[in-house]
Amino acid sequence: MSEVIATNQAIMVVGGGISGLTAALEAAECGKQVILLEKSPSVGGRVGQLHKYFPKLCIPTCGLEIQYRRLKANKNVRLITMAEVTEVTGEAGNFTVNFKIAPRYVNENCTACGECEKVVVAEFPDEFNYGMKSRKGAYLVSNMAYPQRYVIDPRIVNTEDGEKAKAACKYGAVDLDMAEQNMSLNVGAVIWATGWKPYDAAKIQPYGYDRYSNVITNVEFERMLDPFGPTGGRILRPSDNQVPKNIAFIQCAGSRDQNHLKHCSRICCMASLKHTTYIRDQLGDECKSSIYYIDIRAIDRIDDFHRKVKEDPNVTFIKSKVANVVAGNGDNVVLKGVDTEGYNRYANEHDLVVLATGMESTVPANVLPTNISINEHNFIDLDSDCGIYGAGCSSDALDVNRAAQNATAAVLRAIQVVNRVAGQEG
Amino acid sequence: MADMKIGAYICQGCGIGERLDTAQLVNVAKREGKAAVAREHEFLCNAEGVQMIQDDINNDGVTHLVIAGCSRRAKTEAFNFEGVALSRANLREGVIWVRPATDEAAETTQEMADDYVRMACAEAKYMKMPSASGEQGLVRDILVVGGGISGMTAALEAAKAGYKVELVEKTGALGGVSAEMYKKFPYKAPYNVLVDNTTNELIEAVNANGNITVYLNTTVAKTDGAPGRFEVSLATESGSSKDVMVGAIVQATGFNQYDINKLPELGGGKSQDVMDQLTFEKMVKANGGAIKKADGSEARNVVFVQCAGQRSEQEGHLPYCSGHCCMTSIKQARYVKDAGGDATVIFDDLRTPGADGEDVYRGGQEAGVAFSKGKVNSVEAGGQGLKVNYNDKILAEDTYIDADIVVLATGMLPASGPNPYLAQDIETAGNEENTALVEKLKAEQENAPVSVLNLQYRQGSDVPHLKSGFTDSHFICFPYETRRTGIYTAGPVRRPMDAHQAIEDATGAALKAIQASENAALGRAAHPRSGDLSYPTFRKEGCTQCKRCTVECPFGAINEDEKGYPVYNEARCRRCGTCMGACPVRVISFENYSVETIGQQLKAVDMPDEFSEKPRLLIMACENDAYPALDMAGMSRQEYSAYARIIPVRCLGSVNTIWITDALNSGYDGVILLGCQKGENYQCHFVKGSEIAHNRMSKIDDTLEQLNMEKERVQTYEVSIADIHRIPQIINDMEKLIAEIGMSPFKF
Amino acid sequence: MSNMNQAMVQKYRSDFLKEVEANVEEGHWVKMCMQCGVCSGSCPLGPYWEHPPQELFMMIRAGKREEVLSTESMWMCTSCYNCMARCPRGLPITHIMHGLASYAKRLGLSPKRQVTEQFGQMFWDSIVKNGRVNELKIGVGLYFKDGIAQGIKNAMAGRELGMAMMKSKRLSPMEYFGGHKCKDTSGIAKMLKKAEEFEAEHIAKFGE
Amino acid sequence: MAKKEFYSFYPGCSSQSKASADNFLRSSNAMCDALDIKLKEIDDWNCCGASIGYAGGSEIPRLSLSARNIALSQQQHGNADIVAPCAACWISTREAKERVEHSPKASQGVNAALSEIGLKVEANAMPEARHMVEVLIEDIGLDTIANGISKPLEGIKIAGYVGCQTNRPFGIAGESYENPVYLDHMIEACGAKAVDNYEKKVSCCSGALMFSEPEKGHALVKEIIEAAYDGGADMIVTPCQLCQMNVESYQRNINKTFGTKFNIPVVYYTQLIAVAYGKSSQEAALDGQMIRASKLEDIANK
Repeated sequence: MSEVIATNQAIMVVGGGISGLTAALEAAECGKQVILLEKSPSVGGRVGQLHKYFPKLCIPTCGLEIQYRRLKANKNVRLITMAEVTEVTGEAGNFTVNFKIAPRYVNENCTACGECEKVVVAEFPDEFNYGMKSRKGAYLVSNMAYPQRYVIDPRIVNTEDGEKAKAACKYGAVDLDMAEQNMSLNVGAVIWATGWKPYDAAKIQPYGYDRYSNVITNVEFERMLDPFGPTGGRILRPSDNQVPKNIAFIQCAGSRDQNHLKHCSRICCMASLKHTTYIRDQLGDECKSSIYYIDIRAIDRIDDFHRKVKEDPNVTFIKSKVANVVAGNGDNVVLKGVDTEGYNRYANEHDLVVLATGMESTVPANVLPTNISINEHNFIDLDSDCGIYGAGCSSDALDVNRAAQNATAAVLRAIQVVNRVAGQEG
Repeated sequence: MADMKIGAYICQGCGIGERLDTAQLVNVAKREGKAAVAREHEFLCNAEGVQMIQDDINNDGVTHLVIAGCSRRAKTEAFNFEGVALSRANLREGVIWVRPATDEAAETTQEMADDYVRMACAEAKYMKMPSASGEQGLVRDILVVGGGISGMTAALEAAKAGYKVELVEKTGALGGVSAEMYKKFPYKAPYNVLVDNTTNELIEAVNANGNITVYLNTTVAKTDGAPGRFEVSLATESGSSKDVMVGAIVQATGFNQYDINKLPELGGGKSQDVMDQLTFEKMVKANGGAIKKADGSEARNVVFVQCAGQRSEQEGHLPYCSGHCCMTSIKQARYVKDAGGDATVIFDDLRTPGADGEDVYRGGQEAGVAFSKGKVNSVEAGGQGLKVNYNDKILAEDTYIDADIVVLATGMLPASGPNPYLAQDIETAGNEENTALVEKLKAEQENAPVSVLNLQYRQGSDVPHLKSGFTDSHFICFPYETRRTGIYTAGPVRRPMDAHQAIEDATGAALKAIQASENAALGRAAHPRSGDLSYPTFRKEGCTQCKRCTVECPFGAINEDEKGYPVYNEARCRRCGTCMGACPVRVISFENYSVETIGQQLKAVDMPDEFSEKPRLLIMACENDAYPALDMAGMSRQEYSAYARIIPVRCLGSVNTIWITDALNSGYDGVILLGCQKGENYQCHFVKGSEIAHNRMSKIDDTLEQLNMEKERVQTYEVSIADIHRIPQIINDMEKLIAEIGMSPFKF
Repeated sequence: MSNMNQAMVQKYRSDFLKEVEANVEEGHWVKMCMQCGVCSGSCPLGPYWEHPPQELFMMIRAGKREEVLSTESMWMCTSCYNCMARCPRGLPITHIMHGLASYAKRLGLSPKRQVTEQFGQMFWDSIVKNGRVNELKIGVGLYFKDGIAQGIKNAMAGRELGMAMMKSKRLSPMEYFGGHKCKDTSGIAKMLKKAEEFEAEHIAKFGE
Repeated sequence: MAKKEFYSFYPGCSSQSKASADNFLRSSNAMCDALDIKLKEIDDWNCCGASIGYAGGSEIPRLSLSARNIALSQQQHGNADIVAPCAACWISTREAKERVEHSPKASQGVNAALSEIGLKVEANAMPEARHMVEVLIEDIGLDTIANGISKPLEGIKIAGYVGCQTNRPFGIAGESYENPVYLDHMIEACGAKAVDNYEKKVSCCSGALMFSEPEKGHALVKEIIEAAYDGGADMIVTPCQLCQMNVESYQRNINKTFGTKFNIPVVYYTQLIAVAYGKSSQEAALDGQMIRASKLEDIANK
């Protein structure tokens, strides 16, 4: 980590999730100068919010720890957090990237000692936990936050809390006078890796995410498994914090659906299969799972994971796109539909429903040059010569492994551009 | 080291000053740690504190730093000094944050801090600044083995970045399977159309590129050396041979077709009109789009049977899904529709994932391809046409469909070299008396494919397999993690995939190859200790040629010379230290990580006597998972025993049993090793470290018996970085256990 | 399945889909179904469908012509448009169901004495005759569709309602004589005759 | 959008004097008078074929019916929006319009038929086909309506029953198919209380199948009414003539079959607005209810 000088031989990586981190590090470890922009206060992205990866069921933070070590050790990467790109202009070999940096209200002096958090009273919905729990107005994003620096929520800046936080910091790290900055850097190539967001489940009206508290999304379910998460690592249904006994997973919630996302999000089948193993591990035979699916897409080698889950007597597979979800007894809900393998009509009551919501690309409109082709699914199409390359879920709906692979490929394309520039500049 | 000068800096910030007697820590550093300079500072990581340290380096010639404050994982930007060795004592996450701020606890907490300062000084004393070995090669050319779409892409993408490429193809032409395609799906939206096969343009681009040298009818006869200096002998069919030097290698040997004769129940081998996808593709291409039966007559009805001999545990079948077959069948079914025929795809799950997949599926439907969820029971190839008997899962009935041609969507078989660990696995299976497995592996050995790379490695001729013969990375987040440094596999040899993915994969592999040769040239380690300049050396006079290091190296980095002495190839080495841990005579070490740097730390700990009721627990923690988990335990204020003394290690594989016996001899009451998950789903980033450590520790029991100590005093655990609550528990349980079984008798 | 049916399946396996695409309103959408079943699960009278929409689509692809055209299922459609609103592939299922029913009736394959079909026919006849529907006539007609005796029963049963409606001025006995109708009834009849001719011309011959 | 000078009115068969929705017609007139909405009826309009016409009429004949109405409207009222108060009329007209625009066969066939009576329709040259509710929400605005009421319907709790065809396949812009809220807002705008999350808000009343499959129809309506009672409703309000008819008029039969004691008034939104704007119960056609909406009458008679 150091102050990389931006030149048109440098590479700009936008997005500090698994794809952006991978791209930045792979490029830097080839000796290239890299500027890594991250919109939020910490890098790590969505994977940092996951409990385990399929199919190995290993811990995402394990890989992040390595990435962070590489990042700390590498002088070729300059990380700028809380930075959002507003416009990219220019052409391959010579781009100008304009971005704004939101104030963190905490400077480099921060030691992450946590004194400010202790004194601040105000609480806000915790973004890291999809709002399932609250956090203080002065907070560290997570135990794995990198940079390991606190953030002061803008909403407390001009309040008593803000002053308290400032007073509590012995190291002069709290700086309430920070303001939004606009910056502009010149780079040779851009790797766009802003990733994905979960499709807004409330838009899938038949499933009543906005009407029934026990209808949640797969990313929310994932948070429940974190010992520091909203339920202290326990699988509990929101309405009454009781342990569920009969969980439903609705696949293609917002994917493969022209009323929502037309594309298949690729990961949701495996995610739900993975979730059944969480349930098996934590609740054993006390909880059953049912997966309502159209096609189970456990592609390539991963299929053996699918077969293993199929052998679990607690897991039922129903070939059906659930028609709708209605209120059941108490806080339960009833899933209505037809199992199309032989036409079996069902009205199944479940005490918790997990919507396998899809991946929505976050490639912004009107930020990239007009010659960059963004397809109807809002992914960046590959054009080897254009100098701006989508990586990870900015290029397609990808799982972590494919995202990292794709990001590595994007690096070579970017390096081709900056090496060309270097060649010309000699 | 004559000019060695230790400077110890004790931070008082983050509550350390309030909780600990830092003046005493300064004395400890000076008196016991032999620090030439020792200072306290109320806020060491701020500009002023850092400047203070830098001044001592500049003016007082401090060469070795001891920074006692927060964890080595924190404030790395601030404590980043050029050209000096650095050891950090973790007084924050490791002491005050895991201990209660009570008067009763104050004494033991202070002792904890004292010890960590002693340990850091001891480590610093035995550390040297690593510098790159003089042996690294400087070749940056890339060898690509395989001239299919993956190989050609790897070659061209590397060449476009300015690197020279040697592209080796064993047949007489470039193109591989992708050249056989009649049409393909585009690689960018809109995906639901068929476009012409562009492989020939790729071949032309490869041939036209001045950075690429193409060798046809050529194989790799021998690969020696290491990243940055691979010596490769190329052998042509004609018998001539050529030697090339390359910096790194991309193996893109593709896949082989599954033999449909293994599927007689599906008509495989029963009729020429039952064929696999590639045969169908060639037929359509040959006929310029016309769909013809073997007898030359037009085929009106074509049925595609998905997952033929795939996704099945049945003997002779493939357990995996080949990923591309659904898309391929849809493409081929569209050929049939375009030719005016009828096409039906019988599938179990239609797998067309991602942005392109669903468009392709819809495109097939729009074109009028019929899709039927069903299970094909048999294909009858009697008399006139073919009859496909299947169970229609939607209509829940056994039915059949007549067909002129039946296409079996069979799987991809990786074109890997032989599994280098087969012999070893057979031996272990033999030792475990698992005869069934032995038989299975022996059969595999007999039918082993010919070597692709002919690596002159102590540990075999080719890249290790992961599963089903694929040479994939074992890690989700590191798709290009390889067990043969500088050698990357790409395309279907790595994992079943379609051309679109193969192109992405090959481009990524090319980048990794470039990176490997660039870093080899600088003597830098590859992932996961990227950039590490240290490398293992050994004292030849002490070596007993026992070969443990050469056998146990997870990366096949170490060869043996004719006398059986280890030959290190640092550019292959990943700096895990497994060799160091393996060495029974302790002659292997790294400049900044050695038997001494650890051994002296554990000896530096102040050992209270037997009656003090202050046991000492030595914890050796994997620096990647266990140690961060302990840090986070501190951050979340979990308490654990004040008697614990924690030493981070690069990998449990580097833990030499001497450390354990030394610890026990010097009076430690308990020892805990914290490593990563081992076994089939191993999480150890050095592959076998955790497993090896477990084995070594199982053998240490004898030592314990000799010392007549309880076995429970030494425990080894598989933990993860998420075990933030569990690890403190493990430590506290050990404290309880010691209270039960009593203190060690070996206190001085 | 009997051998005879097997033969039938073979004969029309892909032809029937083509027939539906050519002759059934919005029939060209049938092939786009991915068998998710959301339509079948969304139908208010779902349980009364012998074969729900998604299954009908599969049967069409499987060439089960007689079974599809003679089933009562389509006649269970209340035109609530739930299936259509939810279909992830955007199939206009309601219209396809109407189209299938209409086509089955045209071919004389629809189930005998299907009440909805008879009611719908009366409704249509009323339009053809008057340009507007005559609620009373259709009501009464419906009562008597199964003959006088049954009709009287039905009429008695519906009497209360009838009275209530008259009382609330929402049904006039005078309707039975003349009542609501368009001025240009002859024009409307002509228009509809022409429309039907056009429709008939565009029916491709299949399977006969 | 602002209120148009006038709208080309297509009442539909049920909304004729002495027809099953006579009470709608009258209350609608009262409402339009109160809100100053001018309607010009399409002269000699014909039936839309409704959702049951398919049994006798195939695609082109059915489309021709709506096409004739569109053509007449254009002839008489230029490109003024065609406004239908009946869901079936509305979607038939709108579907016909879209089909003519997108299907060559439809456009060809329909015009062949229309030419018999000297009319024609042209793709992309046809007036908008809108629902009366759209006019209230989009052209007038519920706030405006709320501001103009003189007799807030205080103390009445109403279940807003949207039904099917006013909601699907087109629905009101910006509303959800599963849980549209405009009707609730309309109720609140009139000063009454809407039953929140009325479970059966968009379930089917069985539509035209009430005539041919009465038992099935009764079962569906039973649930709709039950849910209204569960929500504590004094009455049900609906924008749909067929829904109104089916839900109001079969309560006796349902009571017979299921042993229930249903007797809940089912009124039109037009009646709510009319009363809220001070129209008499006569003008609001409350005398047109088979089950009297007494609470509404009390306010009207105040």
